[in-house]
Amino acid sequence: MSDLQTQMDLEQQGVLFTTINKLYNWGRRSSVWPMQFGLACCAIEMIAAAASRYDISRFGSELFRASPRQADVMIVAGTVTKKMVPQVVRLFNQMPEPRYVISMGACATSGGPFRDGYNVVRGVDLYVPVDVYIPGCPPRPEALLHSLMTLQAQIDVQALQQVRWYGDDEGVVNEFPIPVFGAEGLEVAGIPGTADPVGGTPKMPPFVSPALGGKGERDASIKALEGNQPKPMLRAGTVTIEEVGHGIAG
Amino acid sequence: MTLSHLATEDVFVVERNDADFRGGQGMTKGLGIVFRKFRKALFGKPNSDRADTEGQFNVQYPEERLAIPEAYRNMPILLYDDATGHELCTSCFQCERICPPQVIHITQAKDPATGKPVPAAAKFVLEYDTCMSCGYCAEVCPFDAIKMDHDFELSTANHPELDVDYNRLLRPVSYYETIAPTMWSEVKEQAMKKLQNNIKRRPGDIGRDHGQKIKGGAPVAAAATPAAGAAPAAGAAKPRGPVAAIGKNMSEDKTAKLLAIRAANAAKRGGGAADAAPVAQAAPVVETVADAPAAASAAPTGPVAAIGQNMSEDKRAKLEAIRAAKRAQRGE
Amino acid sequence: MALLARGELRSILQTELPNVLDSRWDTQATDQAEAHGEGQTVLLDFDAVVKAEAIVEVAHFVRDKFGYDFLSNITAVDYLKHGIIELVYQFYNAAEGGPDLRVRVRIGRSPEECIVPSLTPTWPGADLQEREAYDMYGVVFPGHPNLARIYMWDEFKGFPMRKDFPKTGDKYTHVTGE
Amino acid sequence: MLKTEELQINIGPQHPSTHGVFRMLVTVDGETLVDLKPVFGYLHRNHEQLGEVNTYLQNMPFTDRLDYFNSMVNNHAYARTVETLAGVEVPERAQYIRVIMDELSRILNHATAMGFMLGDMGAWQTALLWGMREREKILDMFEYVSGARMMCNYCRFGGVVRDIDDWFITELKKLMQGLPHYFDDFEGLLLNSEILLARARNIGVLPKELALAYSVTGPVLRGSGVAYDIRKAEPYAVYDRFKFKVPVGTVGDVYDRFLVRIAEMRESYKILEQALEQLPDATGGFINPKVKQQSLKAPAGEAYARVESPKGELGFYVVSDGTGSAYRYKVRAPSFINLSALADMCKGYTIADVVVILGSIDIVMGEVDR
Amino acid sequence: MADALTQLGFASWLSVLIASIIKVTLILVGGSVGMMFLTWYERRSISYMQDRRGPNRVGPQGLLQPISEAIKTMTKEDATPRDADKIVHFLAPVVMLGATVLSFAVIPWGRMFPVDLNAAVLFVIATGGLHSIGMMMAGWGSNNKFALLGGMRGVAQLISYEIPQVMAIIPVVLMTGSMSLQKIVEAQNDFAGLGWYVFSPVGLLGFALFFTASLAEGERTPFDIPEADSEIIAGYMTEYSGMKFAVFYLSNYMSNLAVCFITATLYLGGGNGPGVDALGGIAGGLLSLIYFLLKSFALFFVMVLIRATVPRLRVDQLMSFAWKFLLPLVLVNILSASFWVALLRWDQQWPKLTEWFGAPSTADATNWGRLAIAIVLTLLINAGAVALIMRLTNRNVQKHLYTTDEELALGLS
Repeated sequence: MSDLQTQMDLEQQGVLFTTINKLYNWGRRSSVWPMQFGLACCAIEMIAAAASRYDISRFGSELFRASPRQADVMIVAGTVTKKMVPQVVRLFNQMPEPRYVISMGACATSGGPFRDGYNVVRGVDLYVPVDVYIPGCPPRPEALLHSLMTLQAQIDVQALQQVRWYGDDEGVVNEFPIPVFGAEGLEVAGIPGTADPVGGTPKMPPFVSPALGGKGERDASIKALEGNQPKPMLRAGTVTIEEVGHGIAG
Repeated sequence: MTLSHLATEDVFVVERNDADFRGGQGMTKGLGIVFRKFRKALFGKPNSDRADTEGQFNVQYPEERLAIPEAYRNMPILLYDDATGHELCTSCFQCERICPPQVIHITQAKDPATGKPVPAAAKFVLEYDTCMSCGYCAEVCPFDAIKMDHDFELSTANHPELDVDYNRLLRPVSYYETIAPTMWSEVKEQAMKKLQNNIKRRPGDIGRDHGQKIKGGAPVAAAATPAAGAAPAAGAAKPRGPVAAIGKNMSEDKTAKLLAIRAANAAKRGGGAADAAPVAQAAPVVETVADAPAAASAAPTGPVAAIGQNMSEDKRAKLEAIRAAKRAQRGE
Repeated sequence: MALLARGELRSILQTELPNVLDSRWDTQATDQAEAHGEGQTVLLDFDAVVKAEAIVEVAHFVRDKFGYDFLSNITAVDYLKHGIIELVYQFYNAAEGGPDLRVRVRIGRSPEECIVPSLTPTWPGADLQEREAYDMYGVVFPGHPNLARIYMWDEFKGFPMRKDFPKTGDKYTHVTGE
Repeated sequence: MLKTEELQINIGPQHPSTHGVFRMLVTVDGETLVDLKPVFGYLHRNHEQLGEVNTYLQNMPFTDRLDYFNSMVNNHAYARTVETLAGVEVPERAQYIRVIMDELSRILNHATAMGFMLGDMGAWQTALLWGMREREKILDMFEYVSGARMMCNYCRFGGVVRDIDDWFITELKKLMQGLPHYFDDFEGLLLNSEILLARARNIGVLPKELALAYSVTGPVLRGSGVAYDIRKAEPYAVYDRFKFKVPVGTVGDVYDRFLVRIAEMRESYKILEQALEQLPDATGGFINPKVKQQSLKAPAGEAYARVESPKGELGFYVVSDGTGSAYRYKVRAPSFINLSALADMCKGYTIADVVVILGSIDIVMGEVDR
Repeated sequence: MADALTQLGFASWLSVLIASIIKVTLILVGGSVGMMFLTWYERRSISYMQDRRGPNRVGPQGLLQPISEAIKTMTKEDATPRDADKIVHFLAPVVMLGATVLSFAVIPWGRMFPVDLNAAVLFVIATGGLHSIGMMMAGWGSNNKFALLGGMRGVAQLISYEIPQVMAIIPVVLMTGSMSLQKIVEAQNDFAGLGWYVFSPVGLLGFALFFTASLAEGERTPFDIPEADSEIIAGYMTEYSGMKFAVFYLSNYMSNLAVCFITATLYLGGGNGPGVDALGGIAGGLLSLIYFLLKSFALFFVMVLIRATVPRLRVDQLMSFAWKFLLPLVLVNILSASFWVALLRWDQQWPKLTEWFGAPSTADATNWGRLAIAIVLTLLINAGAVALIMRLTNRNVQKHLYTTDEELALGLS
């Protein structure tokens, strides 16, 4: 990190500890192995970032691990659908600490252009905490490399005695609830009712980013944007599903 | 089967060579080709032309960059006039209406005296986290107020930061002129004429107040991230290396100019601490960084160093000051 | 084996297989009246509308008689205002090329009426498309080997592509106040 | 005979070689596959529903995200459908530009698709990265004309959004100087490699009659020996003005599909050469100026237009009720329907073959699940 | 080394102990540093084959990349699946690494031999065989279908390829007359250090067969079936994370290194080369070490080249390749090796012949005639065998291809 940061650390901890800390951070920042996990369009740009021209391997990150057990960062590259999100959470739960999540592109960050759809999750951070968000649809491969550097910068400022995976901190969440398919949408443990109804707003706020000090808690302060007009989705008639019935599926 | 819609000469059967004797010659040929590629990539000249199919193709991103074509569209930005500080946007809602994912949210400004709407936007929020970069907003804007930016280094840890408000959307016209000179020159006259007309209908500071805020140095907490990062990183962005030449190249002085503007913006938005130092130094830094080989390894910390969300406000300011001083030293 | 012009099939069917045409949609006049008027839901009829139970017969007929052996596309359309769901089958003549041949089936929206025999036994390519129509529109295809939801999960209730499916579509953003 | 027990294995949705989030429920006896059930929907993002809400123009960028390798082709097909529906004339130059973009897309798609297939076979990325290299060079040019690498959003109703200029044509000519070398290298790398032959020959056989019954299109159909190419069967744009051949296979196995794709790249090259030669000058314009893009209203009616996308027949079925947006918007996605033949192609082969067969179909989940 | 220490005045037991400790440390350090370099070397060279650069930012030219990875994996959380067999799961990487490190005990570094075992060749093969136990343990202990599949595949592959591998060594043992690696290296020191076995027809075929079988033993492409990413995730390593995974990784690359070292020793003359004997002493030893490393890394480069080029085989093809292709050739090679030995070393076998023709020796440069006969004879046998086997393989493929007899006849004409 910067000289100033180093200076401050030195004064606080003494030289030896700082050296170990630096070594620890250096080791992690220089070999961030992503999980081989592509969802949609952004995955192609992720592959492009690993291909010849951008070559993520220069940063030591070309070892795309197919098994979550060996991966350090989950690059959520693409639209997370409601059908897919249990797998995403499960995969994230299977990753050993220290683990990071990069939310690549608009879809992973907020549902993107598809966010109004009935099968799309409005941001993967509703289910797993995200360290770095990349806007763009899809982001350029360079933007992914930039996000990797952002992640490296986050790793740089971590201190060995403060990281969440070594302490016995009470508030730290390691297992994130895996949503369950319901008749009307996704149900999440700890959230009453259908947490993420089909064709509606999720009834839970997103997780706080670990980079901002989040330990697996949801950000209660977030609310809907003022003056935001809903797009009229119901175009013909006002008959509700109950009136017509859905006897065939039931 | 008869293929009456196709003439026989229009069809050919691919050659399978099933009966050929296979004794490892195919594999050996493949190994030979891979070895040739290896040799060319290691010792040959790097890829410099679109006709090349071998040679090093890699562009070392933070230090070397591909030139970005003018038409490139990443995220929308709003323009304001350098001279008067007036924003070009008149809140005509065209972009809000066309936007496919509906990420633009505009509130029209009202004359405080009469309560009548004024051709200026009071609030302008753009959700960068949902924007699909289709470029329709820039396409439909009759006032050329909204344009597509080329800056893609927007990754952040702070999700709310991606709902970008007016202050952070504004860029001077000169900035856009630098990134897309031809496209701006096509519309410049007409846009400026329309702006003059609109200014007449804007009482007081309306349509300019966002620019004022910037000049006042109101701390926009997260704004430093992309912009301050852009300064040192872009410092090394002198498009060097033959691969960079593949795209339509930006000239060097243009790049320098672009850097200067970006740095200036960063300084403005970053608050008082950094003030003029990086602005003044930005242009010389280009030469220094690009020339000194040692700087190449220093550069990746550039965009990275700007993040530090955990740092307090004053600490960041201090850091900024130290960096500015260092840069000044290097520049001399 | 010849290519059929648009609308030709209807007259051929009238003579060759008189029982398969759906009598409710026999007259051209009503259809044209429905088709106009801005903002109205449409009900278009250029080609033959056949009875649901006759679709397999007609499909075989056009295949064997005219060489339309390539079932390219099955589209379900929900005409909420008229209370019907229309299935459009598009056939191509693989040997001769040319434009498609459309055969339509119109059925009611209620679970009792929303039934069309499956073409999957003859055209296995219809498999996924029929499952899609079942998942999104609730059309049941008797004879389909594996009629299950294709996109949504099995526990899900309702047919999301029907026009009356509630889609609130309100925004949810991360702006923390002003 | 020993009594063996069948084992059920889930391949996907997160699996390195399912090309996205495709899931296969595989029943195996030892390593031999007994049954395969594809499971979809992991990338179902309501494309068709959004298409009924969006206006015609708004929907254009959404089509980019269907088959995200070939956004140019998707745009073309969609624009053609709406043009048919609204009766819009397209200037000749625009038609040629669209053809050029389509054929460039075809080359980049086949180059990467074959790379992915070989990657699934275990060739460590080399063929893929060489393909990606050509793709990058083509994407540079797409980016120059359209403003984006992947999501081009290039077509408009009655033309294209920006004309191609001298820079583009010079670079295209340069690119085309290099392409034959790439084809040769790619063929030399693996076409006759004994291991590839062992892995690809007689694997995943789809006979001609079955291919037709399964409604597969594109290289999969042609690999099975049916010479059906929409560019010939129902010529659109200006394809009737070019001389090119339709490659077909004989056996219908993975190797045939592989060969057909390579041959198609070479045919695309020929079309590009002719298109550049015949390209009309800019006087005719590149877009029909009479079309109101933003407020386009199609008369009530329906239209289906299809193009030969690199993966097969890509068609859009649009029903209009006379308003500014479609009443029903359906995508006939080639890789979705090609997938219905997967189970039949895989039965009797081993798990290792399944990933190769899947790779040889060349699917894109954005299009399969929509 | 122990002798030198005794001369310095240490008690004999102490000097043996110290010498052993030093050797063990050197082996461990040398092995791991070699492995780290190997990963870097592989990643960089494969990058250049794909027109990119590879890791070049961590340390000078990315050389510190493996070290940073070691730090990261060692500090990463070690996850054990809930339903795993904990003990087996834990022991599997230990067995793997143990086996690999053991094999390093007898591997010469140039002309420096840690331990000169007189059955060193057998020892190496035996420790290689231990890998299959580790794999099976990992596959079983993880309680994961993919891991189990990977483990099973790995065991099947290792066991079947050990046979051609062992039998490919027999010609070398025959030609040398000893199983000691040191003797084998010494025997290849003729012709100014260039009398490598690979230059003889027997050795050439043996080299090719041994190298191919070793690729399978080291799970390298085209035989990387136990960890085939695109089929069974990470094979038997699927459920391993952190340090245990690092140990697997380490042992994999160390065994690859061992394979290269052994191949260089057996067929490429080990540390022999022009000028080694002339220099002698420490300088000669260093030169031999350099020669040896160059040869080994050149072999590894070939491995990387193969990895970058060819797809992997299927399991059944892998097996039939081992049993129907490698094994017959290996047997033929043993046959021609015995001809070779009979022609060049009959003094030991048939004293009567020695009386008639005099004592032959490969070192004896005057015996060109006998050498020529031996070369021609073995070349004919080997080339004929290779041609025949290939012909048969092609025939098999075509039989498989064409269903009807007419088509088969067509294909064969």
